[in-house]
Amino acid sequence: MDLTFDIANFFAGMLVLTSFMLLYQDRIMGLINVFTLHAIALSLAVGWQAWAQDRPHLWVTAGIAVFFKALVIPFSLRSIVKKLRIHRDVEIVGGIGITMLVGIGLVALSLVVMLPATTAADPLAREDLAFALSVVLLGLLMMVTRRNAVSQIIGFMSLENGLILAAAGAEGMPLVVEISVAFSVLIAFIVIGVFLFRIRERFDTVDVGELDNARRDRQ
Amino acid sequence: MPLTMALIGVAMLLAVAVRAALRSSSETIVRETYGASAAICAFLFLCAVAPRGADVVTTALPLGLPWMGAHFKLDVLSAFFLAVVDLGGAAAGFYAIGYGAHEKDPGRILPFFPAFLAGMNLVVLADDAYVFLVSWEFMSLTSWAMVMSHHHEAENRRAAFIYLVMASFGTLALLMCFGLLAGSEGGYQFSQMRSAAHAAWVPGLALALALLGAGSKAGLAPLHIWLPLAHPAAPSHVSGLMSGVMTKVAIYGFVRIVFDLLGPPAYWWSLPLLTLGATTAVLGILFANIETDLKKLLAYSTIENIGIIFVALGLALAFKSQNDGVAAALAFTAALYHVFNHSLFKTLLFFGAGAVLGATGERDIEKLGGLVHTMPRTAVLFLGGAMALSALPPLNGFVSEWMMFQAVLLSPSLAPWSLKLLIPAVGVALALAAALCAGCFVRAYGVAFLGRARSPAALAAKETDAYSLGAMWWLLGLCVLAGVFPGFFIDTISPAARAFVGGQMATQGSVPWLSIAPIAESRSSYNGLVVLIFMAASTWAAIWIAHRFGSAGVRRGPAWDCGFPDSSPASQYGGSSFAQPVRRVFSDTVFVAREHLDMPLTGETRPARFGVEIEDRVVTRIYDPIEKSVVWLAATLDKFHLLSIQGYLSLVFGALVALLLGVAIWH
Amino acid sequence: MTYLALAAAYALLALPFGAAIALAFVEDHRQAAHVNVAVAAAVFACAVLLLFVRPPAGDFVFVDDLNNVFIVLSTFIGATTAGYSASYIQHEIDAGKLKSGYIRFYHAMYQALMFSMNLGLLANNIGLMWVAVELATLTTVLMVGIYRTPEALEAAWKYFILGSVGIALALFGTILVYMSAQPLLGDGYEAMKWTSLMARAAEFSPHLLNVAFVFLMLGFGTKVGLVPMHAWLPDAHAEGPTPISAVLSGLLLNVALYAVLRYKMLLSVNPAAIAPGPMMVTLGLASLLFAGLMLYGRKDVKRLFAYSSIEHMGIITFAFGMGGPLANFAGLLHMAMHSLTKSAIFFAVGHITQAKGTQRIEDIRGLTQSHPMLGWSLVVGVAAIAGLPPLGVFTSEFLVVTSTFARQPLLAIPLALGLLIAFGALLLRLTSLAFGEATEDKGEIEASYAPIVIHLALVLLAGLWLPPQLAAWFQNVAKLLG
Amino acid sequence: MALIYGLAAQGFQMLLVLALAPMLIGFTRKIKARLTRRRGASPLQPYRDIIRLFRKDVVVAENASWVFRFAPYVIFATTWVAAALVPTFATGLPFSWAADLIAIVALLGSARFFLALAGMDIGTSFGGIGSSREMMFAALAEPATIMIVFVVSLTAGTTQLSEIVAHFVPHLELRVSIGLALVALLIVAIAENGRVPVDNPATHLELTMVHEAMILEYSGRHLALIEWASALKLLLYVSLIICIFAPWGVAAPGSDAIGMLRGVGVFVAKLLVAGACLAIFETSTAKMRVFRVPDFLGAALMLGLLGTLLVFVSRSL
Repeated sequence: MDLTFDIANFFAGMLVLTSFMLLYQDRIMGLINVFTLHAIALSLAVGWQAWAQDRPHLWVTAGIAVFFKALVIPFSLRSIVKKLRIHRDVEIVGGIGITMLVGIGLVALSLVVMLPATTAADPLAREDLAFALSVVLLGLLMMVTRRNAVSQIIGFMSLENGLILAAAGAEGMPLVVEISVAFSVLIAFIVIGVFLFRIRERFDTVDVGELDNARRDRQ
Repeated sequence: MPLTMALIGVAMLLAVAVRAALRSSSETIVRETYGASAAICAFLFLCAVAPRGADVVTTALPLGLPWMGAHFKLDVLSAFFLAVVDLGGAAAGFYAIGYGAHEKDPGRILPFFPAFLAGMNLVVLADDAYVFLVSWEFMSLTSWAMVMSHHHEAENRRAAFIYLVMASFGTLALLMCFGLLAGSEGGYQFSQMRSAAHAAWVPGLALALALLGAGSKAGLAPLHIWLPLAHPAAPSHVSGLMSGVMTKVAIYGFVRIVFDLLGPPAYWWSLPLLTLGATTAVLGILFANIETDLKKLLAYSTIENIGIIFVALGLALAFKSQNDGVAAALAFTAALYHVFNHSLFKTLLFFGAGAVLGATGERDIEKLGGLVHTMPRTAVLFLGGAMALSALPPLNGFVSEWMMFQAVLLSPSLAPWSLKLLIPAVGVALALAAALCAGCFVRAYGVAFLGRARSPAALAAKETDAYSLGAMWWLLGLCVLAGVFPGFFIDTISPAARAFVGGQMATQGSVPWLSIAPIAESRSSYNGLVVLIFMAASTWAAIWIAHRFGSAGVRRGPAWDCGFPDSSPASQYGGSSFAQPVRRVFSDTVFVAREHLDMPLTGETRPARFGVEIEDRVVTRIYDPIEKSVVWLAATLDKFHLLSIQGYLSLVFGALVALLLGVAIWH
Repeated sequence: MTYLALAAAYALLALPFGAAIALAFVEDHRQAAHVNVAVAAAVFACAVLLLFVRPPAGDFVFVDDLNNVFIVLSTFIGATTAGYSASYIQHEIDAGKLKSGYIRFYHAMYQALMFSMNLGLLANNIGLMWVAVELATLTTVLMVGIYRTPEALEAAWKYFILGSVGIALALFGTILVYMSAQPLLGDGYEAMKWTSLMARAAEFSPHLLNVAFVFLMLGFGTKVGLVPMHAWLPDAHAEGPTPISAVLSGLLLNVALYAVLRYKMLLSVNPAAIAPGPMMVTLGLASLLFAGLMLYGRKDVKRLFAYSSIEHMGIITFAFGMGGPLANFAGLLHMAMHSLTKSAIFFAVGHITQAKGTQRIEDIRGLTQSHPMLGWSLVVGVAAIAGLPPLGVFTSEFLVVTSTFARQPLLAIPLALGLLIAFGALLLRLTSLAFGEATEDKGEIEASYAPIVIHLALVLLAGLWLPPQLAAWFQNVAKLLG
Repeated sequence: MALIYGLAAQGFQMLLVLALAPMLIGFTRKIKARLTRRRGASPLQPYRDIIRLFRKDVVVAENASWVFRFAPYVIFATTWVAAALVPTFATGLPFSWAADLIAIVALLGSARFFLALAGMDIGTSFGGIGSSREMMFAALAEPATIMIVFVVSLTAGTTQLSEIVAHFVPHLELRVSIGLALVALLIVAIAENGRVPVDNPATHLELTMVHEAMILEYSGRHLALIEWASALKLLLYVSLIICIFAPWGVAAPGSDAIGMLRGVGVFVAKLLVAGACLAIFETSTAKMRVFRVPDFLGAALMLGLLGTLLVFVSRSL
């Protein structure tokens, strides 16, 4: 039991760590690679949960994570980047140092919020949940601080990963939710893709700032 | 039974409104609508004066809030105001049969006119907060539509805008007031509010809110600014109703809340009423004195009279708080009597102004003059109204002011020192307002109707139609009656006084020779009839003597021109020149009047120029800052409309972190 | 009897679902429009049927007084809007703004939206409800972008990003609720059923519920359009086709609000949990004041009324946050009235923009002169939305303000202030839109007045007389909401 | 019988004031002339003027309307009625309760109203100047008058002149408030009757005149009535001052003819004294600029207000 707890803890921690790496990364290709790592970490965590809780359907979730998030999405993102000739480095609002500090603050916050909240839940869930929350917050932070569509999408994905971690941690949560997560990720990806292409037709770059300039004096 | 009849009458008014909206194309619709409105109002007036079996009649309809229903009530107070409303309504409808022909686009007036009347009637009949406020705001909405009827002039649009914003401000204040009285359980019926036990601070706050709410509708300073804008913008029969009647409905609301629902008063309640009332009276009449737009002038004088009424109500409150029933009854009766009188002559005057507007197309008195020759009947009627308004005996305006002075004379008996010091000053304000009012109407009448025509339009004016004249004659006749037989009217009002201030004046019917003596004959008495006869007799005597013993010959000759032959009409004393002394004496106190005189040196050929600009301190010091701050805030927040997506996301992010922190701290 | 009820309940889902698939293949847009109207009407009929017969709560679908209110309302507006969109779309095609392929897509999506909203309202499972709300979001995203103009795409993009963040937050909240329920109700669906959750909520871990409510409030609040998550709403309303603006304001916001209310009930059952009221009151007031001030700077007529939707959602959230029988009743009534009025306004505005060929407020003047019917119905609609009697919105505002001032005078003052500010802005714009010299028309329209008139007539009726049954029903729901 | 007797007395008073008014004017002028080392016309000159004017035809400006021609009669009548209501030689006359002090002020107000209208009717600038200044002065004089009324009637406990006299005859003790009221009333009387220093009844210099400017266009019987009315007004104010502040020797209600006659004698004597005082005052001061008059009247208003406050407060002590 103790060991399982430690290992689950370790995987979740790894996920948080990779989130920080995402925050740190300022090259698009690098970003995509780190995200692959993130997805793998997620699948490991979920897999471990599946083994520990002995709930086979979690294996499915882990598989989905590996397949979609670690293979399909990074691949297609790379192709988008190539196709649209997005300049390769990512402009970060406020610089890396500050974002890292804010990120640490967020992790602290999620621990403060979650640990007392989950005294009732079994220890395996506790840490997981706290880490999941911090992954979610870090993903949101990334979406806020990146001024480039692809990196925003990645931020959003990492946020979803946090959700899956939480869902996996939730004992006996029916399959409905995982499917829906995957489902939403899928939709998200498709729609974003559609939009990127649409936008490509009209803009030279997918920098969201350009999108905002589409606004003339329309109010 | 009368209540049921009244409600049926209101329903009929609404039906007329709907019909007018549906058949706006037909030619006869104008006459039909106004005629029907007038008839129904007359019917409602009968319902008001009809003897009620019980003193108070109530009924409830399954409308409004479902668990409560709509409650209606006809007691002495609502009966009195119902009579006032429908007297004015009938006159306005009758007047409009003729005047309505001037309307270019009657479809924008017709449906709203009966609806407006219905709204005012319902306010007076309402017996729960919901019905009251619905009809109150409905009244504002319909009148707004009619103010908007001449929507091509930008100033009318602005006037309508300001009007409705102020109106809904008042409604919100009343909403809070009633919410306070109803309590968290929502006892919205007036009966529940009366019986409810309130915390000590509740009545004071409710009084303040009632002052804001009813005051903004009645035109109490500094909430009066919409009135001189909106009243002139509407067609004249509507202006007459708004100024003469709607403001009275506001007074009704105030009386209903403060004298009825709030329970026994504390003496200090009267302080804000007295101060605000006196300020309003003087402020209003001063602006009327420098105004050159005839209808605006009338609107300002309405503000003055509202102030006077509030002063009387304040006195009544003060006396009531000291349990001096008779004095309170005197003040209260004076207030209601002035309400009645003002509704008569202010409507009459607006009708007169409307007749002038219809005949000349001018509202600016500087472009009028000599109308006494071209519109003789209107001139007589307007003069009558002006005399009544200037409180000249033996007309009705004087009687109510006389009663107010009597009430002031009783006030030394009041114990609180603040009142002892305040009331004399208020008395001065009343007298000042009365005197300025006379000056104001000498100016208005003298410039608009006397002298020589200042514009071709005024020269070519034709007498107005028979319906309008009929309505005005009817109103003037009532003014004379109310002035000559005041005792009768006072006796009809005094039950209301008994019911609401717990005292009653001596029955005036029993005083010999139709005279009135509020307290005792040895103390003060007035007899309009004798004064009238006295004046008529001596006038006749003077005429007779002069013609009998002196020469009766009359020769026409040119006026003394001081050596400048055939001077142009422009050389007459105009409105602004007449106002010059008032401007000089009172400027820099309430308004700032800047006069620029550009006098050419000798030998220069350019003409001399003179201009006056008036700054209304109330507007520049109170309303402009508010407007500016709202605009500034809106402009500042507009940045949030154009953020980048990151911006928006960071807002969400911030909100999330903040709430999580909140929860963390709450743990 | 119960079979009939079940049939009705499932028809609410099956009919739109099937129609969505079918409409994807209907070539002729006229036929499509007719099918659309027919199905929507049938769905409304089923919803009305549910008023009389009620199915037993199933594992996935249940009907109680609360969601019944929402179902009837949304199916009704869905039907009228379908009727309106027929004439609107016709004009768009004649004007060459939309190609027929997109029309097919449009109709299919319309029904898909109906399906997802009904699902969200009927769902007895918090996961299912979440799925449904997100589905509704995604369909509307696609519809907002349908014009393919840069503005439309940008609006859809913004809507999508903010929406999916909302999705994520809501999901996290849902998971937390499940986790708080799981120790008591055991694994599996039982711990996600509303009916069982409500039964045991008192014993859940309050801390988890608190954190969960934060996420749910923000997640679903994004769909409600509460400040500061509102940013998607004005653009989505302004750039999409007008029927969709009407549906967004009239329905989608309500569905999201419904979710918030459910969770609020859950928390208010639990004594140890944080009171959800203050959070809702704060967000509501923020939305009211912010949107009220934003109304002044608007130049685009559809954005104007979109911000007014934010304002009113703020009022409604405020009312439910205050709680108590009166305020809850007022909140429900205000929600119904706002949906009817706002959709009516958007109907009118849609035709107006088609007639004038612009959405800029400066270029639209004197409507009561040039288009009396549209102009005056706009006047009535704005009067209603601004809370003037005898129209229904006044009734609810009356109840909100009075009951609030009696309980929390200090909260009532910003409320009244916000109402006044918004009132001023709306009246200012209305004055310039409906009065003054009329501007010339760009296009001929044959407008469909029926939906506008029906909605406004209902609003007027509600202001004058509420059917006792309806009132009793609302009061019952108000009790449920606590 | 008593009623007839009373009515007779009332009628006698009306005739009396009518008869005495020009005499007061003439007497005052005579004294003034004497004081300025002139012989001056006889005190009966005003009667002669009035009769002469009555005999002449009326010349009316082309533009004049019925208001212009009707005004003199109304002015005369109202002033006459007002003057007839002030107790002169006897109190408690039958009509004395028909109108109290406030009503008398208002009657004078309506006379002024018509005079100002008549000034506006011709459509020249003089009339306008006169009317606007007259109304301006009145706007300050009337509140002052009302304040004086307050002081008096609060001290006497009534606004009924007969009662006031009846109250003051036994106990008119020297009170500050009464003194203030007296001064204020004197100022108001001077202003209202257009005497020096407010206005010069003898001048016809356009820019300075007020009362004369309004009646510039009048002639013949109209002018006669107006002159007579202004004489009545002066008499009214004088007898008002007398009956409030020197109420002695007034015939009590229900006294016989002898008492009445004694009252008349006393009244005439008082009038002569008052006229003399007025003449002395007028010769000893110079006319002030028009726009200093408001300050002059404002002083009266303040005095009146002060007096009223004193009364209010003293009541409570």
